[in-house]
Formats: sequence, structure tokens, C-alpha cells
Amino acid sequence: MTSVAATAHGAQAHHDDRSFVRKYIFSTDHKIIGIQFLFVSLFFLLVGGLLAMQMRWQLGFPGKPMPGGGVLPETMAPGGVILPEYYIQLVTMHGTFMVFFAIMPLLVGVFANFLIPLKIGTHDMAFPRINMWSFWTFLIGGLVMLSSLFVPDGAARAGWTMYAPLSARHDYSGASIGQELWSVSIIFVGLSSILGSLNYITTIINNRAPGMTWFRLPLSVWSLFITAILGLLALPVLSGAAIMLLFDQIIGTHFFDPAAGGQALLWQHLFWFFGHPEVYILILPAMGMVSDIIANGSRKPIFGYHSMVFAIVAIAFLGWIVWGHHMFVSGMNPTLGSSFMVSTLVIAVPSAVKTFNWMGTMWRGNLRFHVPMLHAVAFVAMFVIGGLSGIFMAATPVDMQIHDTYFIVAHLHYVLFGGSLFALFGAITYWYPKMFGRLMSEPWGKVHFWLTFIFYNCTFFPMHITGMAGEMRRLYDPNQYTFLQPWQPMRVFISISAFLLFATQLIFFVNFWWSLWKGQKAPQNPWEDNGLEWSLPSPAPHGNWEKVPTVYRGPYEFSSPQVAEDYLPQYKKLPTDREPARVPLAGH
Amino acid sequence: MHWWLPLKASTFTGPIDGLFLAILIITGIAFVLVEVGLIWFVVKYRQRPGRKAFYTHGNTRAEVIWTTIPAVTMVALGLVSNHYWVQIKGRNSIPPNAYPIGIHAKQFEWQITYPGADGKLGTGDDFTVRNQLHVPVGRPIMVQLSSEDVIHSFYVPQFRVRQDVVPGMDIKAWFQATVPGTYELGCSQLCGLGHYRMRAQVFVQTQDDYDAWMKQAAQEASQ
Amino acid sequence: METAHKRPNYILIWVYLAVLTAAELALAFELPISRNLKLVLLLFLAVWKAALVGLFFMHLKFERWNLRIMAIIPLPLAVIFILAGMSEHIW
Amino acid sequence: MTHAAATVDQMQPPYPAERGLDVYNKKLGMWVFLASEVMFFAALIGTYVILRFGATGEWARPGIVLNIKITAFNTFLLICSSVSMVKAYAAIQDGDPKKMRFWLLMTILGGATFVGIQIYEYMHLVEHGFVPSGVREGSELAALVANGTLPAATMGLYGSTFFTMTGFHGFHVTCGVISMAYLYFTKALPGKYSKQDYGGIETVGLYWHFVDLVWIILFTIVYLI
Repeated sequence: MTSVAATAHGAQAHHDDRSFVRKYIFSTDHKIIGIQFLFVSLFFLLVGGLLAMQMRWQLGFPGKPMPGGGVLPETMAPGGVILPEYYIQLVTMHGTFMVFFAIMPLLVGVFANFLIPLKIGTHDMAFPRINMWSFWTFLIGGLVMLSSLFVPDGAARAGWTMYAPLSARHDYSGASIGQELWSVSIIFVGLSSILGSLNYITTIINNRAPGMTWFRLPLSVWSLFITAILGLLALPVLSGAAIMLLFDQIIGTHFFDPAAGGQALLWQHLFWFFGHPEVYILILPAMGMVSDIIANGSRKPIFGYHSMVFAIVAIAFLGWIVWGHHMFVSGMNPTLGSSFMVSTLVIAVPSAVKTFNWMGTMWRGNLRFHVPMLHAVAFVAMFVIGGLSGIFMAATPVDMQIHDTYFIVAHLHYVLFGGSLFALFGAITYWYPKMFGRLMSEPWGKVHFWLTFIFYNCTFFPMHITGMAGEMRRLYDPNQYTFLQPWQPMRVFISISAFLLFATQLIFFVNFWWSLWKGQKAPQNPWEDNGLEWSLPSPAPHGNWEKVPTVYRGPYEFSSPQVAEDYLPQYKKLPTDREPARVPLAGH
Repeated sequence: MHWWLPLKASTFTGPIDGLFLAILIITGIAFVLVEVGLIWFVVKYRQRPGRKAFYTHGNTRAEVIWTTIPAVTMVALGLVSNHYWVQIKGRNSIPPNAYPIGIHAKQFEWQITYPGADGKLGTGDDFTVRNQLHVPVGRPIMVQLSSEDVIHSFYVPQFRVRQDVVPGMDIKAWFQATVPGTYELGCSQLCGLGHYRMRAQVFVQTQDDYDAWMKQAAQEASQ
Repeated sequence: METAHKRPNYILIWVYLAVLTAAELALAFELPISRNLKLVLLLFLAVWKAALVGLFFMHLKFERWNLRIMAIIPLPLAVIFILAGMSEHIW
Repeated sequence: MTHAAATVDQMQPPYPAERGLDVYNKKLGMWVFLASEVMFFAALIGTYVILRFGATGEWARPGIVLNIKITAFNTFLLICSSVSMVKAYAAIQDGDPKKMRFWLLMTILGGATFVGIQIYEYMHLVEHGFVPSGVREGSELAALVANGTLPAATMGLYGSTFFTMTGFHGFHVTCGVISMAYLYFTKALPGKYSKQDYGGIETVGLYWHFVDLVWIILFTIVYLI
């Protein structure tokens, strides 16, 4: 950007003459875009939850009319009783909304946008307008997917993995517009993620504040950086696959149509080549933010910072060569199965390293249990179960028994709900003051945490057991099989726990909205943390700093012998610190 | 209620259940280590006034230990799993004397073709039965899986056998039943609105019961 | 300011590309050699032309290593995907 | 002094930052974007390679369905427009906006002609019965399929893969032409580019060379093999 534009940018930080529309709707401020992502993806999280409740009703009380089911159209749930075709729409849409429109935008859309410029000390993203477009393409994708719920013959119904040829031909699935809208919406999500990722990567590489060297970056920024690279390289493959699926659905091409030479397995290869980096996109930011919160809560530097960074990088690289473990029994070449098994088992090692490092951080710490710390510790506890249950599937012979059963459903919910969503509850509470200038209620936060923790485990742990018994996934009514009938009481128990879990989220919902206006006013550094963002007033002003801060040390100097207090912010200059050498500066 | 893996009714249950138990023990130890460690740390290192955390940036020796132990365990697990995987699913894992049965999956039913008296598929005396899989006990059975429309999945929990049936591909899987009885064959890959009721009955019979049934079923089919 | 690097002779690269394209055409249609050899040669020519464009027109030859690595990272991923997809059919 | 250092000096950011990649943001952003484009085309071309490698029947021989002469000229045209792009970049680097404008215009015309020829070729192919779903009944190509010069089994794949890959490449070329035209009228003509600040030209140049590079690979594996 020419120097003329730059001074204007500097001036902008002083006074704000932008109109309401430019300031809040079509805003190019990374913080406002982060908050826009937050509101939209929390809404989609609610939609995903509602779909899950309907599924749990059908599984817990098959054939009985669902309370409130009258609102559903007769073709889907006559008299409130859910029909099979509606049930597989619920399965598909629950997975799609949660993965693409709730967890991924909450982790990457919200926290990459909000945290990266603040934590590395810069005014805004490298390309503010592209960043704005990333949100709006995401919103268009979300609205297209939401509209596909209301089209006449119903939404897509081939599972969130959309296996061809069931997804490619409407005479097999029974839905035409719904399936096509799914593909169109996924193309928008892909485009939105690519625009976002290229922004985060350029900003982190070129716009770090003086003194913020690579190994002084907080682990949340490291994980968001590696996640951006995964997103950048994985989402185009999904968009390409969705385009080919859309052409199969509309123009009649034969990519995945075996009758005319296409290959059904090709879709699975394309989808899971994107799919596995995707599930690391869904967990790495959570790991990074949990590392920040645990270090803060333990008042102790993170244990083994460098090995944590190398673990994130290792997970990212290995993430590209493991996708075949989703296809062990899909008819894929068995020799490929062996190679994917080895790479999958190797990827368990960096996760183990991270878990032990979190525990090392808490060891001999001075643990302070604010709500984010509760969620972070619960993340470690639950993610361990999710990670360990993953090893059962990596062993190929055992996978033959538990593939596509509820054991897999339990595994994915332990890493996605127990992992990412617990980390998100913690992260939202942790950075809420910097976003809105007010604190969320601490007691209500604790009530919500404990109830969620209990009902969450009651809902998802029994799924391991019914999965071991062989209960297949996506069954409208498992009682058709005599060997599954004895597990109906367990399914009722799971459904009731799920309803209670959903009800508990009301507490978070109210706490979130009530604290926006009525919450206790937030001081500048409520958690006494070292990050650069806490050098700004709450809520952080437009353009962040007038003069970019200078960084003198790493992000985790808690209980440092150099100072009396038990935290030492990165931006605080001690007499012994020397100014970082100002090297010729990269782009702006 | 049978809290463990389903009834053991095929030769696969030995390796698969054994491996399942081994992994459960390994992960169980890791689970207890981590969870008890977490609870102990949460209680022992609670914040107390005037106390300052131990200022350390890590310990490479500890890092090396908890990197190599999981790595070694995983490699061992990988070798054992691969050994059984090649036996169960490998390219030439199907025993030569396996008894062929053709299974054609279509949206929401299984059409099972029996080789008839000559024991060979594709000969004149084959006959097809819907949703009924009769299998002689104690002999390796080779199922030739084909699908007419979408991806289904051949899954009998008691035999620990699962193999996706992909349209456009002829996939062979094998198993050997050991315990006579009636079980159920389910479809474990979402194949449309009738996925949940795509169920067939599996009868494991002694050899002569099987021959008797086959003779009788062949006549019925020929009328 | 002296030019940062000896600027490549763009016209020469242009001639190279034109000649290589002509060679590809001749190879594909006139030369009566076996299909597999033709396949390998054609692919080699295509990669050579692509490298010419990448190195000289996109200045990768004169960039620092970390930008070159960033430009090359996606290629092995693409190759992994294609090889895995193809190995399905070496049943 | 490397090429990178040269570009860093002349685009001084207004505020101090830690040393990044010594590549100014726009150029780094374009290279990162091109990495995602490589993966996008890897998915499309990968699908073509896998489908063709796994196809049971024989694949249509080169030259029967597709017109090689026009496409060869088209390839040559895109290479020329790549060269004219680089000459425009060299011109502005030497501080000669007039020469840069001329070569940028040449590049835009070259790109537009390429898209025009490709659209003409598509219409011609559809006329002869070659459509994304394979071969239209009752067309000339259907007769060729009937008498066996074209393999019936793989024509469906042939149509699907050809139109998807070359169609999306054409879409990318069109986007390139539009963005170059936009830069030409809003930045080049008003003389906004100078020896000190020519980021926009180099960035759009990188995109254009990438699009040319993808076509070079596509031309060989789709038309000649």
C-alpha cells in the first residue's frame, strides 16, 4: 500500500468517522468480523443442537409423536412422528451444520480473526477487505444450507460425508434440490475458508510486532497459523469435489456414477483427503487456546513450549497421509489400508506429547480455577478419552468390528464436543471481556460447566458400549435388529441425558446475552495474562494500537523470578530488557 | 444385557477380540494415568495465598520419555494389527477351498445366490433367495459382494466381519462360522431411507442340515 | 539502482517454450513410438515447460528459499493423493 | 542483493514490524493463494488421472474428438501473453509506465482472445455432440462411437473430465483478464504505478503465469496423451 494510504490508516485509529454500516455491517475491522462470525456460528450451533434433539427423540422413543413435532410438515413427520427419510436428513444436517457452520467458524472464523492481529501486535489483517468477504461468503453458504432445510422434497440425506452414488443421484436419495443446495453451500464455505486462511498466513508471517519472533508467538497463534495452512490446502479439494458432485447432480456428468465408468470410491478419497486435515482444523485451534488458558490458570510457563510447537507441526504434516483410515473396509486396496494404519498410529504420538505437556504445565502450578480454566482442564480430560478411543479404530482388524458403529459416534463426539466445544466455552468466556468490555457471570459459568460436564458424559460415554455391541450408525430404528433390542433402555438413557445437556446450554445462552449489557465491567487485564491483547482497553478499540507495541519476552512468563507478581506481560519493558533490533521491515 | 462385544461365532473373533482387549488395557492404563494425574494435580496444586508456581520451561528428559513410550507402543500395535489384517483382508487371504456365495445388495434388501449342488457359482444350478443367508458351519465361506445402486455394507456382528459393497466393484470377503445358530446380517453404510430395515437372517447349520435345506430350497426356487 | 539480478532473457524463454510445444505436437502425432514412451516424454516436456514458466517468469529462481518452499509445498500433497487414488486399481 | 531485497526496500511499510519473509504482503498473499489453487486443480486433474487410469475400457485417442490445431495455437497464444506480462513487469521495474501500459494491454488482448477461442471450441464441440455427459445421441460423434472409432465405455468420463477441467481453467483465465483490465483502467492509465510501487503488476503477473502454467500441463495431459 502506498505510504499515502498508510498515514490515513494511522489517522483512522484516532477518530472514527465511519458510518454505522461501514463500522458494524460491512466492517473491515478484524475484531468486528470475529464477533460477526461469533453470533452467526452460535446461531448455527443452536440449529445443529435442535436437529440433534430430534434425532435423540426418535432413537429414544421410536415412533412416538415428538413434542412440538406438529410444526414439522406432514411429509416429514406426520402427526409429529418422525419418518425414516426425515431422520436421515436430520443425521446429515446435524453433521453438516455442526462441522462446517458451528465448530469450524467458531474456532477459525471467530478466534483467528479476533486473536491473531491482537496477539501478534498489528493494526489489522494484511487484507482487511478480503477478510470481510470471507465472512460474507460464509454467511451466504450458511443461508443456502439453512434454506435447503425448507425446500419441498427436503434437505440432503447422504450423511455429512455425502458418499456417492447415494448423494449423486436423486432417484437413489429421493432429494434433488436439497442435495444440490448442499453442494453449492459447501463451495461457498470452501471459498470463505480459503480467503480467510490466506489472510491469516500473510498477517502472521509479515505483520508481527517488533520483538515478536517465531518462538515468542503464543501457542494459540501457532495453532491458528498451522490451521490456516491446513485450511488453505484442504478446502480447495473439498470445493473441487463439491463442484464435481454438483455437476453429477445437475449436468449428468459421470465422475462418481459407476454405471458409466465413474468410481464411487473416488468421492471417498477426495472427501477424506480433505476430511482428515479438516478434523485437525477442528481441534488444533482448541489445543492452542487451551494451552494459553492452562498456562494462565496454572500461573506457570507452558511445559515444553518448543515440543508443543513441533507437535502441532507434526500433526499438520501427518494429517495429510492418514485419510485412508476412514476407508479401511470401504473396498479400498488392503495394502493401502496397512500404510494408512501405520501413519494413523504414528499421529497418536504428537497428541500424547501435547496431553502430557498440559499435565506438565499444571504440575507444581498455582492452579486458579476460573471458568475458562475449568473448561480447559475438562478439555484435557475429555480429549484424552477421544484420542485413546481413536487407537481402537486405527488397529485395522478392530476397525472391522467398530467401523460405522456408535463407537465411532462416541469417539467423534469426545473429540469434537468434549474437545473443541469445551475449549470454545472456555475461550469465549476468556476473551469475552476483550470483545465486549464486560465479564460473563462467574457463578453461572460454573453451574453451566458442571451440568454440561455431567450430562455430556452421560450422553456420550454409553455410546462406546452400544457401539461395541454392534449398533450401526444412522439407523432410524435400531430395534429392527433383535441383537440391538436389549440396548433400548441405554438409548432412552442417552436421549434423556441429551435433552438435559441441551437444556443446560440455556444457561450459557442467557449468561452470554445477559452479560452483553448487564455483565460486570471488565478491567483491562481481568485474567492477569501476558498476551499483547491485554495491553489494550476492553473492548479493544478500532485499529488496536496507535503505535505498535514492542515485545520483550515469550508469552508464558508466569511466576517469573524477575518480578514480584506472578505474571510478566510480553509488552512490559524491564530495565534489563534491550530493544529488539529493527530489521528492514516486510510488507504492511 | 451382554456388556461386551457380541457373541463369538467366527474364527475372526479370536484375533479381533484379543486385539480389542489388548488395546483396551493399553488405553486403560493411559486413561487412568492421565485422569488420576489430573485430579491429583487439581487437588494438590490448588492456589494457596503466598505460594508461587515452580518456574520451569520444561524438561527434555520427560519429553523424550513420553514421546518414545507411546511411539514404541504404537509401532508394536501396528505390527500386530497388520499381521491379522493381512490374514483377514489381505489380497490372497481367502482360503482356496472357500465355499462361494454371491450376495447382491440393492436398496433395502439382500439377494443371496447359492452355488447349488455343484458348489460353483455361475453354473446352471445356482438359485437366489431373498434376505436369507444359510451358511455351513466350520467351513471358510467366500462372499462375492456386488451392489446394484448405492454403497451398502455387509456386516454380521457375531462374525466380526464387515465389508462395504461398492457398485461397480466386485469385492470378495471371507469368514468361517464356528457356532451354529441364527444371527442377523445388517447394512452398516447409509444407503437411503430404508437403510435401517435392510436386514437379513443368517442361519449357521451343520453340513447335512445345510445340504438338506439347499436341496429343498433349490426345488422351491426352480418352480 | 543496478538490477537486483541478471534479468532473464524473456525472449529466449519464449523461444524455448514455442520449440518445446512444437516438439510435443510432433511427438504426439508424427512419431510412431510406443504409447508408454510417448506418455513419459510428453509428461517430461510438460514439466520442463512448466518449470521454465515457474522459474523465469514467476522469478522463483531469484527468490529466497522460504518462498520457493511455500510455492512447492502443495505438489507432494497432490502427488500423494493421485498415487493413492491410482493404487486402487493395482488390485 | 536478491530480487526479494530489491522489492522490500522500495515498499516501506509505515510502522515497524518483525522481519517476515522479506516479501511484501500483496505478493506473499498471491503466492499463498496460488498454493490453494494448486490444490484445487490437483483435485480436478487428480480425478481425471485416477478415472482414466482406472477406466476399464480404452480411452478415446487424442485428436479424434478435440481439435488439436486450434488448441495448439491457443497454447502458443497464452505463452505469448505470459511473455508480454513479464515484459510489462520488466518495463515498470525499469520505471517506464508507457511501455508497461502497452505490454499490459497486449496481455489483456491475448488473454481475451484465448477465452474467445476456447468458447468457440466449446460451441463447436457441443455442435458435434460432445457434451459434459458424454456423447449426445444422433450426433456425428454418436456415429463414431457406433462404428467403434470412439470407445463407448469411457466417453461419459471423457466428456465430464474434459469440460470440468478446461471449463474451470477458462473461468480462471477470464477472472485474470477482468482483473488485469480493472488494474489497467483504474491504476495503470492514471499512472499510479511507478518504479517505487508496482506491487499490483507483479501480483497479477504471478496469477497470470500460474494460469498459463496450469494450461501448459492441461494441454499436454488432455489433448496430447
